[in-house]
Amino acid sequence: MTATAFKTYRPPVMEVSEAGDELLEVAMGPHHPSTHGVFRMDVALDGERVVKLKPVFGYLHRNHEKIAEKASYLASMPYTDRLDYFCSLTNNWAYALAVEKLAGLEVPERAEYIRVITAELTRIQNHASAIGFLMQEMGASGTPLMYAFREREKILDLFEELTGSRMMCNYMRFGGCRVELPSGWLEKVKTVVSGLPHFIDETEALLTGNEILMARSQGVGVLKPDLAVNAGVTGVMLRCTGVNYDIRKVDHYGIYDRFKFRVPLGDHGDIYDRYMLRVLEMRESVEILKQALKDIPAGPIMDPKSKIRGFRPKPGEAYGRIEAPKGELGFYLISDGSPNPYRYRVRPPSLINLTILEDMCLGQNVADVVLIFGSVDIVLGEVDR
Amino acid sequence: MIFGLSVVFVLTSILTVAGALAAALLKNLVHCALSLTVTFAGLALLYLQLDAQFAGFSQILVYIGAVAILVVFAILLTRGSGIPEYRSYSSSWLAGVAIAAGVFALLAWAVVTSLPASPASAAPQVSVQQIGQALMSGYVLPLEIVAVLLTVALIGAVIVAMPEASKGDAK
Amino acid sequence: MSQSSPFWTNFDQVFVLLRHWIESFFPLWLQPAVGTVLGVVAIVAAFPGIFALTTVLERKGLGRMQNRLGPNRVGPLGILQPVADGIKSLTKEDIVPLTADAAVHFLAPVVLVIAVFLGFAVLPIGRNMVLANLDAGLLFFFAIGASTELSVFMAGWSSRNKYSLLGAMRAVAQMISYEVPLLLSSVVAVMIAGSLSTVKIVEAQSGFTGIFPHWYVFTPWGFAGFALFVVAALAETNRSPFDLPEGESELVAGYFTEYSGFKFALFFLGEYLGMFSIAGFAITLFLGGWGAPLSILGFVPSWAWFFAKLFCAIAFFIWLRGTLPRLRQDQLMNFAWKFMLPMSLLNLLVAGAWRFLGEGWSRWVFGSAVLLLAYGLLGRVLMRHQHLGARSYRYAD
Amino acid sequence: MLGEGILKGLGETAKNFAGSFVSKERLTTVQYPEERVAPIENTRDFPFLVYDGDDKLAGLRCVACQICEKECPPKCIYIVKSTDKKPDFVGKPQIYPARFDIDISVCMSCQICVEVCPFEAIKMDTEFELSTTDRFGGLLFDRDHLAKSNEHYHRIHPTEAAEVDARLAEEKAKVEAKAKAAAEAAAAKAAATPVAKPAPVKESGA
Repeated sequence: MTATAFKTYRPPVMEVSEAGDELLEVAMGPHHPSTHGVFRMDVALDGERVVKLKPVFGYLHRNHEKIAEKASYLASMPYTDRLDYFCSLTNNWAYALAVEKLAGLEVPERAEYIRVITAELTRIQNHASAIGFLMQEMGASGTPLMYAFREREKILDLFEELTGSRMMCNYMRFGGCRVELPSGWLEKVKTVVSGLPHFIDETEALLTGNEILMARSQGVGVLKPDLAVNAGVTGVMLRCTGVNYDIRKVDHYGIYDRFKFRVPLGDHGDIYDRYMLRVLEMRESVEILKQALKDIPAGPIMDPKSKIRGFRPKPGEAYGRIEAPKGELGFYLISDGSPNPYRYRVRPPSLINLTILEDMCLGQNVADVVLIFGSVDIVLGEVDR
Repeated sequence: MIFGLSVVFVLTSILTVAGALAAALLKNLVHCALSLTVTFAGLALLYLQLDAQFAGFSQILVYIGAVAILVVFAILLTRGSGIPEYRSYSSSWLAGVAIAAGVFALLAWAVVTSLPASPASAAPQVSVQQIGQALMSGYVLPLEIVAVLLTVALIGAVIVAMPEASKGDAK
Repeated sequence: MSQSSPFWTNFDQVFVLLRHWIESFFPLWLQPAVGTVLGVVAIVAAFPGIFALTTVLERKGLGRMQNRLGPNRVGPLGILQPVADGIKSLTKEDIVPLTADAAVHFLAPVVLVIAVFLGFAVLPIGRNMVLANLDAGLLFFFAIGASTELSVFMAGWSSRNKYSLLGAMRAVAQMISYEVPLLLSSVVAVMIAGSLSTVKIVEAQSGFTGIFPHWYVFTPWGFAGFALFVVAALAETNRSPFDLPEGESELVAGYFTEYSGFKFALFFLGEYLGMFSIAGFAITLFLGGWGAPLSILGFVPSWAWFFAKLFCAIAFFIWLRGTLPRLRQDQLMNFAWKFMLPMSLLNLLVAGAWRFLGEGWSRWVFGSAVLLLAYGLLGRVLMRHQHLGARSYRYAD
Repeated sequence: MLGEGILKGLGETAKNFAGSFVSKERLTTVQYPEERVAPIENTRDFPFLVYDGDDKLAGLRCVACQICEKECPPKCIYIVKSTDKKPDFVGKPQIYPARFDIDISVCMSCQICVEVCPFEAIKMDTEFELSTTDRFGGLLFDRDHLAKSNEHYHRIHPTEAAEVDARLAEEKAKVEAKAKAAAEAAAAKAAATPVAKPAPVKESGA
């Protein structure tokens, strides 16, 4: 395109809407400041309103599932940290659960308690960060995000003390956990957990009653229950529409039956509900943590039958799923008796929750597209795998 | 003092005339609108020189603040901001010049005949207070009529824009 | 005037005396010109200095609000950060997009900064320290304020980039719709002070009853006017809850997307100076300009009070920026036309009633009752109409 | 009342603003190069080879069994076996790695190699300031760069190092006990048979 031709350059116009006026095509991303990682949305605007939205992802595809087919079961475990890099411990647990179902291993009591404690800590720091990022998109210049990160740092320090790394924990093994709790770790968890309600109250005081937040989020990006169920949406997005489906209660995996906790449900399915549900779920997680910390037994943390090397589960298939902070995270494994799986499939809640992004954004304002996308709370590592 | 006029007056009048000419002759519509704004600014300066502070400031407020933006928005919304392809000189330019000269002559005649015989006495010192008093006492009727006129225009504009908006929501 | 002793008056008038002393060196016919030049130099030096300081204060204040330190690497406590930012913006390459309209692209920041600097001409910084004591000073300020929209439009249109065009259209629409409540809420002070001249308005508020000053903000219509004026000022200068045009999360950087290097710094300067001038006028109209907050504190010089109040206003702006999320474009417009406008019209009514009800408590009760009632009703109707409100959540059984 | 929630939010940030001057809880910044957070014991960054005593090669525990090379998920370990042998900590002659490279630009510090190593030869270091200007050679650590003393291991992971040493000592004791038992049996056998013709040797204990 020569300089002169470039001078009469007019922005590409996708097509004319029925109203006859030209649609303004705007590509948001992949380097748009608000997308959570590399993700592009081709949005067609009629004035300020969204007429068409095409999500484009795959920029972060790392071929995780094919690599898993060529690697041993254990070698895939550190890669599961990189799926939803905000919640590595719940990813590990889901994969370990699937392999335990496949190979028929039992997990000792103490390991089950450790899994619940680490999973609930992960849930809290994930929800806190999700709310922080949502407010960042709304323009609150990072204050809620910084409060969330202040708490998240405490939790990540606990993870570093236990597993050796803050975000890439690689802690669960088939049949239990890798390392015994370091001395004094449980006391530190107790102090952090006792500080959490104060943080949640602070976030609520800062945000829940805020009229601008209400104006920007109530009635925006509404998701209908039937669409949510048909699209396979899970997690907070589904419970916001009033559908009572929490895998901790449905599947009774791990030892969640021993703990008394409630599942909050929303009625409107809009962004405000997603924000409030994340806050209420954080409070429930604190309750679970208190109960788990109170009666964690002593004992082994690893099933003696499980082998580190040369692990060859008997041929068969298994699907292990847990209630990850982002939704139902599942691992489907087919074993043919050899040390590496025949098929290794991850059910990514972020990707499936994202399929209905266009339905939520149609007719909304372009400023809200970024908010709706932020309220879904996705991580590109899990979407693209 | 250049041939009997103060330097500042000459400068502002040159600015105003240049702005007006540019507004007429430039090809790009938005450039014309911006040079029109320069003319408004020149006019405001002329008012201020004549010590009519209120007139000068309201000129800035009304014309530069509102009318200029209105003109520019109108140009943008009617997709006129592109560079026009057609030649800007229409064939019958001769008739144009003739009409312009006629109008100019009429205006010049009106200005010259209205000049007072003796040089004007010092301009009366008018304070904003007196303008307010006059508006509220002598000219209250015209003020109310203008107010009603503006409201009617406002409501008319909203109604004209209404179908477009309502159809949009109907989707 | 409690500070009768010459020392205090001299200290208070130190700048005025300084000016007269310098003027004395020049021939008589040149002195007024020298006086204004000195005034202009003072303003052009002082307010960009405050701008530099504000950039640091803003980043440090936001940091402190977010449990972290602000910049503290450049110079002690990060004080030299603006010097670093200034050098950075000066040395950065000034990229002009190929398709941009060069002339208008260049003129936009220039027009903005000129318009904003003109606004300072009528701002009374201290006792008889105002650059131009115009009879219609306030009208001049609003007239000049209205022309900043043009420069925003020029910037947005000339960069030929659809993001900046969208940003510019939004910014201009926002500024126009908030101009109306801004003017109407300031008319209240003009009605009671009886003059458009900023100096007279400040003098009208300079009396004291007991130790409390006669500031307009301590009257029902004054407080409502001040609140409306501040909210409209926030929107006028695209700050905190209304900083939509450069909403980073939506339109990258709004109308100054295509600007870099010094032109971008000029826009930045223009925005902050706009913030100072409008904060200065809020102080002049409602917070008693350079008046002392308590009669016993009269000894402190007048210009010190003005700058103290200015820094409080800046702190308030930063405080809002650190806390509040951003409003959407249509909500912003609704808020202007459906809440701010009716409230300011009502405020005019209350101010009128205040003037004619005469002394006594009746006008206080009437004023505050009407305003509180209107505020409550309008607020509820606005929230109910968009069915916003607190929600209760149920738990699965 | 409109604006009530906003005021509450403003109060919250004001509290944090004021708090940051008062309580450490409200000011979490650590000035990194000057101040440092207390090192956490279990931290793992990049692997290193452990050697006993003071000679890097002689005390090296690694016997180049290449289990870690096979098990490493991103395959960032490269081992070349040596031709000759050297005695290990129990005195048994073992092969040692002539070349042991880890490309730390590939390594994701997942410590699977530590888990699968039967000889406690490779452990995770806590050194993280490894940025270099040289993009290729700079991040490829060879055996000498990787080998670090057991004291270093004790310094960074005290409890874990203690357990490992205990296990090794106990293993060493077991081997010596067995060797001593074998030696006594051999001595007893030698003492018992010099009179008669040496019967065909059918030791059960070897």
